[in-house]
Amino acid sequence: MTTAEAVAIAMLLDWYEQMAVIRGTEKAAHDLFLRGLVKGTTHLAAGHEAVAVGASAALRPDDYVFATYRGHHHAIARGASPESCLAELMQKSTGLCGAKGGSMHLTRADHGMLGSYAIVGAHLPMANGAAWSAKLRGTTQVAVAFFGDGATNIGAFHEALNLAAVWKLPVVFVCENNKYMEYTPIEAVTSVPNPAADRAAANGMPGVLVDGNDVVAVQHTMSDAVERARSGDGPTVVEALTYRHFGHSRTDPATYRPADEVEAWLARDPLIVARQLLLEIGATQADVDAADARAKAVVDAASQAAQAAPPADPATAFTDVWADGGAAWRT
Amino acid sequence: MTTAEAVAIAMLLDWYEQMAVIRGTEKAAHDLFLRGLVKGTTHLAAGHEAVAVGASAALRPDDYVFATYRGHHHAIARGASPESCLAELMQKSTGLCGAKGGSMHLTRADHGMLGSYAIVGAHLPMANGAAWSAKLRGTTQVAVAFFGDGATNIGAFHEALNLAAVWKLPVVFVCENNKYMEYTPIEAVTSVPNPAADRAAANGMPGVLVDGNDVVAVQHTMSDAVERARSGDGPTVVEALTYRHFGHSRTDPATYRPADEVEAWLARDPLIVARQLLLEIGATQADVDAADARAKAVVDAASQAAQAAPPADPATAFTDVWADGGAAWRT
Amino acid sequence: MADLTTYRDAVSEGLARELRRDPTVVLLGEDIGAAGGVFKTTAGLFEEFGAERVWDTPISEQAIVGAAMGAAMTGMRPVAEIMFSDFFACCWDYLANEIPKARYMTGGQVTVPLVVRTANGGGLGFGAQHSQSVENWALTVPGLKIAAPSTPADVVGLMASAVRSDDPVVFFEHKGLFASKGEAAPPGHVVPLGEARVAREGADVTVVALAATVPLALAAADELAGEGIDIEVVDLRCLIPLDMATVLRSLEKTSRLIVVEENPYQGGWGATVASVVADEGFEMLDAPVRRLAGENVPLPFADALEREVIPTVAKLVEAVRRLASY
Amino acid sequence: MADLTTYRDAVSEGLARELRRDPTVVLLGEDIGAAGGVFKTTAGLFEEFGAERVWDTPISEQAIVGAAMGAAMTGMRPVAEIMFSDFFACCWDYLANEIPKARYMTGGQVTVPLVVRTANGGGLGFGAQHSQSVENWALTVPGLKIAAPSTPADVVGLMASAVRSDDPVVFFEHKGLFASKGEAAPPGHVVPLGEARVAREGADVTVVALAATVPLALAAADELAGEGIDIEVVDLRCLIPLDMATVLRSLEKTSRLIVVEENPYQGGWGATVASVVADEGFEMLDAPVRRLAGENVPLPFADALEREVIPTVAKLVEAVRRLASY
Ligand SMILES: Cc1ncc(C[n+]2csc(CCOP(=O)(O)OP(=O)(O)O)c2C)c(N)n1
Ligand SMILES: Cc1ncc(C[n+]2csc(CCOP(=O)(O)OP(=O)(O)O)c2C)c(N)n1
Ligand SMILES: [Mg+2]
Ligand SMILES: [Mg+2]
Repeated sequence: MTTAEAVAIAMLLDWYEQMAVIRGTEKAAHDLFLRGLVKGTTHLAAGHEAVAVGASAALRPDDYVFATYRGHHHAIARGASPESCLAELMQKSTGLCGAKGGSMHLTRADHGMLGSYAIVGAHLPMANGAAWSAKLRGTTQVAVAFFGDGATNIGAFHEALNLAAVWKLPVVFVCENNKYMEYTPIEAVTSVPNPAADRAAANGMPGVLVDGNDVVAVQHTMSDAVERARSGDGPTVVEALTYRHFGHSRTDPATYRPADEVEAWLARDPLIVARQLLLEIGATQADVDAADARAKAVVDAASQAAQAAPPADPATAFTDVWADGGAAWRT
Repeated sequence: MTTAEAVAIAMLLDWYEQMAVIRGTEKAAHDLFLRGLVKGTTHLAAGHEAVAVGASAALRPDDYVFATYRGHHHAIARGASPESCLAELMQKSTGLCGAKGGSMHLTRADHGMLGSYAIVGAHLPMANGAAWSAKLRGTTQVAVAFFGDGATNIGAFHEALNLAAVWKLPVVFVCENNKYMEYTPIEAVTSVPNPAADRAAANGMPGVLVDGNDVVAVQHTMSDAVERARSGDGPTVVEALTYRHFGHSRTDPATYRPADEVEAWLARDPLIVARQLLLEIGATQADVDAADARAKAVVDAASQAAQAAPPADPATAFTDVWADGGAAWRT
Repeated sequence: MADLTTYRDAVSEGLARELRRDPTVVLLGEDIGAAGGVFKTTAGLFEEFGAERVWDTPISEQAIVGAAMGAAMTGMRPVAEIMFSDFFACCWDYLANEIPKARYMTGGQVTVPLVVRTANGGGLGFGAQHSQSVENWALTVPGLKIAAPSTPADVVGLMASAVRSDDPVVFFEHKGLFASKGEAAPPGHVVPLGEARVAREGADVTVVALAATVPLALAAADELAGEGIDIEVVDLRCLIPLDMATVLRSLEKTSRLIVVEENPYQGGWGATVASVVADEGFEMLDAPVRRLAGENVPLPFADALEREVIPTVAKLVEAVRRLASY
Repeated sequence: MADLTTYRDAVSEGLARELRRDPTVVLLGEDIGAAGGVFKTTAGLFEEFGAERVWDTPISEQAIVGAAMGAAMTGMRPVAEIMFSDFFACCWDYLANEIPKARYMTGGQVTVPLVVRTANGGGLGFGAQHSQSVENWALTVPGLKIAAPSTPADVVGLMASAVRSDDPVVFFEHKGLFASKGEAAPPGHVVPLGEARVAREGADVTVVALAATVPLALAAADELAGEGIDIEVVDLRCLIPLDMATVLRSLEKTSRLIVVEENPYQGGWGATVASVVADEGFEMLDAPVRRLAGENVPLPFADALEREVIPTVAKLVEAVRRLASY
């Protein structure tokens, strides 16, 4: 084995393990929900792992990421611990956002993961703003916005793409096309076959399709787009084709999806795809098993710790409105 | 002269006269403003006449039209009298909207001219709604939305195009590209060269460019688009290239436009273009002069009558909030 | 005793009745068709009325409400669903600047008979962007009628009035009430817009409530009755038209008034009610006008935190106690 | 006597001072660059600070405010202009759901130090969609600070506080005041957010005003003084933080209070002020709490009609007269 081959294996193993941690965390969240320990709404990203991990691998630590209510994978890929995520879902004081955000608003600002937003499309203009700021401050940071296929039909999407192109901002717009909005197939409500990529040209930028279940493909495509952004050549739309393993949100059994479609996509589970590739390039089954085991250990410990953590303190309902930490609105 | 030739001349003379009436009305509005008789804001459409008249010629009386704050030409082309328009601007009780709308909101609902809207882009979804309604009611009516180049960068534009395509609505989106938003060249803030036409493909519909100063070209292009809509083949984007003769609004001297650009466009004044064509196809100078004279008479009479009309009655400030005619909000 | 039904089913029942009655009624919104809506409030309608009456849309709130407006101007009676009321912010231009002004600014030429329905309110752990009570947003805009039913029968009765109204109506369905039960609406049930209901008679304190705060006030009433405090609960049902006559009549009896509202205190609808009371009801008042409202903070995710910032029975009981003993 | 300047020039002066002081301050908006803004409130800034500090945008209100938000989260202090406050409706999601909630819902991880400036208010014949006073929209949303200056010096002083604030601030510039004159702000002038100003002392009636209703109240005061009615005018300056202490202190002196506000009565900010007064100030009141507000109708175009529906000096004089003699 050459050094290059060894490095490739190590790198892919690392990505694989990150994906396994995300998958494990999503499964844990689902289990905790079934046990009544997770309330409110959750939108699991199981199936989308390769997008988060592949994209993250193409970014620098100081780059910016903006995600949606389906954002657990992005938070974890950018360094939020599974424990803090699960604690957030379980309304614990150790939650990533102090249990004030919940599943839909995971944020790890000190790692440039600037938030998960629950109004479809709203964060694309924000990503522009972060990219604009980088440009103004003379850094070479890049901003990435992740969003769903459904978000491509909302006005903010169009406004964001146009401004990004006009100002040549270092931003990448990444659509996770999982073929459905909540319960409606995206093709039923969209005027073009590729909801994101087919809109790129209308805003003077390249639009690229990528296999969103292949972490290596995502990393390659994202590297190109990020490089383009970083070197001042402007924004790119990347449309990653993927599929969610669970329903839209915790209450959705997803019966609207044809069984054979589900089956075909489950066969192309990003973890399976990566595992196959690992074995092809020379990793051993033992390597993979060890990664799985490490991931399982992380997730199990995270779940235990999150369960054991104290609940959020009701008094914190009155902190963090203003920069002074408080909530005073009058004299 | 063949009958066909005679008909062509008569038709173009009619269009020419309509354009002359609009131009005369805009000039009258400008004069009345300079004399302090028109208050508030006005956005003159002088220069854009061929778009309104050519489009109107391609429509049936029962079709629907939605326009912007720069909408005098569309109101008049759809049958609003110059007198009622000038009276509206002068806050007279005989105003088209009882002096409650003003220049920006000219409306002639009984002629299918369903309003002028002053929030950029807002009326495109409304035009969809009228087209959808026609479809639901089983009529063959078509809806047309007129808007500026600047409106193509707002979210509602994108949402409207997508929905129109998905629902295959009988609607035509007509951009009057006059190269400027208020004072900023549209090219400075737009990611594609043709702000409207270049966005059509992103929403699965044809986008067509047309010389917006040539009333015949507009009528032809619009006839195609309207026919397409009427026969159930869905929406079209038409981008008409034109130029405004005045500033953006009454207070704008438009000094930001290069002199040679203004000169070139004034030489292609839609009235000049139509006049040349008329003479080419066999109309006489006397025909044209007679049309000019008739238009002048209409506008002069309109201006006199509007000036002589009584002012709006302050009591009407409290009518027309609700369908019962009143404004009661509580018991 | 009449049949019981859920508030959730009452929504689809109310819509179904109007769809059956009037062929110009059409529905549009995200996932409202075969999926029956994310809250199942349009369940069964696609099956009964088909794709020509129940239209699935893209995620395009402006296109949805804008299309409803254009259709309403041209002979239809569209009922648009905005999935969560928070998303009014994505089509606010239509609700604030277009729909309520069209008739007025055209000098009466245009009529916009539409309904915009939406799931409003908190208490379910949906977090800051899916839990707001935004009926006060609608109140800031003259030209919209505003309904917010608290019972299944009122859902049906107010829906009938809303759909038949030639004025635009914003219709708030409270998320926290979907699972609640009440008497089913009798056939042909119509509740006029702008008529408050005295949900419980009482002599000591008037409690003015709306939507989810009505059952909350009734629960407080039971608890307070045990202490000998007898409250009258006024269910406003609508914010516009606002039935101040019923409120002032109640005040005449009780001389004490508190408003209980879920939207934030700052800019809440209760302030408008309180300000009318402090003006026209001044002479009747034996005590300050009070308001129990949402706190002036975003809505937190965790239940324990959310309870801190929205009205609860315990908070209302305590507030009424203090007011009664003033 | 100090130099006089216009309210309009004070806006650009206030922005220029902050642009000079802090390199992280940047402006963005439609036609604000070489054109100097449609109200000329950014005149000269493009010339002084260049295209790297003053950014022209497309007509994309969501992209504008969204970009300001993203930039504010990452080290800049953007000041976004929304040309007319009515257009807040086109980016309301950012003002209602995103900006004011970002800090809270991330548990304090994110700070959004931005200003959204806008031309607010009526009286100029701009019609239903360009004349609204929408400071009450902003008041419905916890998490926004709200400034609305009435004098040139306050424009500069409040702008300084707004730009330096680590909280998001919505800054309402009243269209009707742009041409008005007042003393120029001294160098380094800073007016803290949330401190009301007693614009005129008086003993008989407290008049609570904001922005354009402040000069209106002062004009009424002159007229009323001739009749022996001595009013105290409180200029709130900000709605959030709301300086109720100053209002209640004034009420203590006068025992009578009227709010004069341009936004509509229904859901107007005066209702929140009045409701606090009717609660905490109850014992001080010798008369009903009154409000003179915009009528609950859209804004009509014709001057004669518009005067009917917005507050005027004559209406305030009449209202105070009745209140003083209650
Ligand atoms: C503006 C807005 N409209 C509607 C919703 C409700 N909603 C939440 S998720 C969702 C579907 C989004 O689909 P997509 O963008 O494809 O993302 P996915 O959930 O498939 O990841 C909808 C309609 C919302 N959150 N925001
Ligand atoms: C949403 C919105 N943003 C801004 C404005 C202010 N405004 C009025 S007209 C105009 C320029 C519009 O340009 P364009 O669409 O090209 O139309 P034109 O005036 O050239 O006919 C702007 C920015 C507005 N009315 N609505
Ligand atoms: Mg999707
Ligand atoms: Mg233009």
